[in-house]
Amino acid sequence: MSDLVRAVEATLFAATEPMGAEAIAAHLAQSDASLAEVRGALAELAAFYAPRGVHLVERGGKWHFQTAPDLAHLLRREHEESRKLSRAATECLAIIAYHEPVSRAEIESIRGVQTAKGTVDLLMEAGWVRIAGRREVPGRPVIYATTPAFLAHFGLASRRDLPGIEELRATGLLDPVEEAFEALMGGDGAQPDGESLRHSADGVAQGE
Amino acid sequence: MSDLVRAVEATLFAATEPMGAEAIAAHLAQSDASLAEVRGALAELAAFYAPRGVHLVERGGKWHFQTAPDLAHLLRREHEESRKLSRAATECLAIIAYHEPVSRAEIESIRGVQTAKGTVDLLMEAGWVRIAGRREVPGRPVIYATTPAFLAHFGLASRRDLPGIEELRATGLLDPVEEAFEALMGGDGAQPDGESLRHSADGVAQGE
Amino acid sequence: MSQSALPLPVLDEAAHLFAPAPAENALILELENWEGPLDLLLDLARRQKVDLRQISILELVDQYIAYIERAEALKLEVAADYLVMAAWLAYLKSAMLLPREEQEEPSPEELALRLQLRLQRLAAMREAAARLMARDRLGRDVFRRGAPEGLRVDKRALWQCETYDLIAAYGQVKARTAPVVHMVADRKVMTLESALARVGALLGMTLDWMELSAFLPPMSADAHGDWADPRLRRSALASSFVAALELAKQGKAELAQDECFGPLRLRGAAREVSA
Repeated sequence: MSDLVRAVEATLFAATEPMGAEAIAAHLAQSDASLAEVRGALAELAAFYAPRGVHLVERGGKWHFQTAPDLAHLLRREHEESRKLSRAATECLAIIAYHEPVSRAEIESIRGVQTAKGTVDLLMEAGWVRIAGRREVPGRPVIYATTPAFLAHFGLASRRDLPGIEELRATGLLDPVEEAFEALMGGDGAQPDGESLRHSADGVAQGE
Repeated sequence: MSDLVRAVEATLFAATEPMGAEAIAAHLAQSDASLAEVRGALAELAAFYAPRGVHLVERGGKWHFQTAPDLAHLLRREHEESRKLSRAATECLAIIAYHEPVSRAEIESIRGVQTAKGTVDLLMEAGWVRIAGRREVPGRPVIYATTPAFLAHFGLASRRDLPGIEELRATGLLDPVEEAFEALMGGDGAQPDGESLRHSADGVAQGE
Repeated sequence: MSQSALPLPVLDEAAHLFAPAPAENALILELENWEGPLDLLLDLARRQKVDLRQISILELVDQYIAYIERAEALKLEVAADYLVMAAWLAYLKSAMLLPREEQEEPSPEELALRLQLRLQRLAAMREAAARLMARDRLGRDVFRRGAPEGLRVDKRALWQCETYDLIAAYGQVKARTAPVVHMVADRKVMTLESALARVGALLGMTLDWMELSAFLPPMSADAHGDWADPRLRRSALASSFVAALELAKQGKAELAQDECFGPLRLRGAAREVSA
């Protein structure tokens, strides 16, 4: 195996945080490896480890080693099970992940119930959700999006890997109610308001 | 590769501390592996990882992964940045250079100011000062001297190249600050404030 | 129970999602199990065991209203938003049962469609959440390395110091700590005693008014040439002035000054006494 592959392997083994190819290349500056070579080494290692007890995985552009999922039953009892999320929190997280970026009002309109501020705070504290700015509509509500740590925790290479997201998008289930309603009614109804219009536009943009 | 080898690999990878073969076997009790089989798996893994960037090593009967020793330099990258030596450190270094070997008490008595231990440490870290033994007086204080790196950095063939006291006096560098000021101002000025005093003293020194 | 203070559900979400529909008479009358009316409606809709796109809104409305009524009959507290929803659903049902031509805008079909779309979206997100939670999660199912060595970037200072700075610093140290006595001894002054002697002697030589400056030693005539030193001249001026004051106090001299900051003149007092 090449020196570069060994170096990338050692670097990622030693790293306490997932690293992107750029960070690895910068760290291995001495070895004069190009970004393309580092990417090649990562692909080689990922393929090599695929059948082993430890996998090299990419999550949101960053790489880390982790144990193989099929060995979960052997390893799980060693580690205390992560605290169970409330249903409100899991739904809230799913809505943010599938619709990001979304405001709290949008989350509430989907859930049909007020969402306690603490629920979003809890997701932010877990490092899965971040404030992604403000929506430029009256009131300038804060909008939320997921983080790379969210992708890493749930084993997603990117948001495209969210379970069923393509199907949900194709069936229009990620579109706001008003928009879906307009589509169903042949578009002769009232104009959707700016909020839902922009929301849906964001949804489309994120899907690219 | 066998399920047992994969399981041992994942167990040791996820472990926060080195594990003995017995502990691994106990941990993998579900897999019904005998101690001998676990030992076999460990040997197989150690041999497998030997040429890689990560090694599986045994230390006192306990096993753990570690990055390959020859790659240690990659994991501990040094980043050098230029920093200007502080006034206190410069004075301290000058005193050591002119009076070596000197103890810290002697440096302080020459400077007329207390000198933090960190200042001398910093000069040693810079590679310009070394411990030259102990003075055979009560308390046996450590004495310091300069290093060849000091001469190299300051472009001196030897310490004799440092300008002598007479030369310093000739260039005005030994003039007390007040006299230097008087000389500059022609001796008929109003009392200067501290700031201009310092300024003029610098002016004299640099005007050399 | 206020609308916003609905307690968060404690029911296991998976159990809630996939629990078999309870038998007809075994209704669970705990509204806390539902996070708001939409949640309850979704649950009731699921019990129709058909695709959400095919649900009978009329049947759903009947189930919901029956549920709320039974809860009230059992004197259970019913949150306001459940009652608002019940009232809205009752209106929707009545509108749907009315002949079409008497409809107002929006039509009950449109209202029903919106409700159906909302339920579909909530159901979709609930299912997505369940699938997300069931993934191999880091720290629960898969694990990162337990004891990584860590990558360290050691910041090493490259200390910079110029040779001139080094030498100048030593000069500063020596200058700063040079004995102060040395400086005082170096400075020539005219003492009050010598000024008294000189001014007294010169006063005796003339009876005219003379300016104080005339009593000072000459600038360069002195053998040592020291009197050219402006500092010594200032010292001489100060001492001579004090000497003049002292002589005036003793009655041996007179002082005069015509204007502020004008030249100070003095003459011997003996003349007046003798005159």
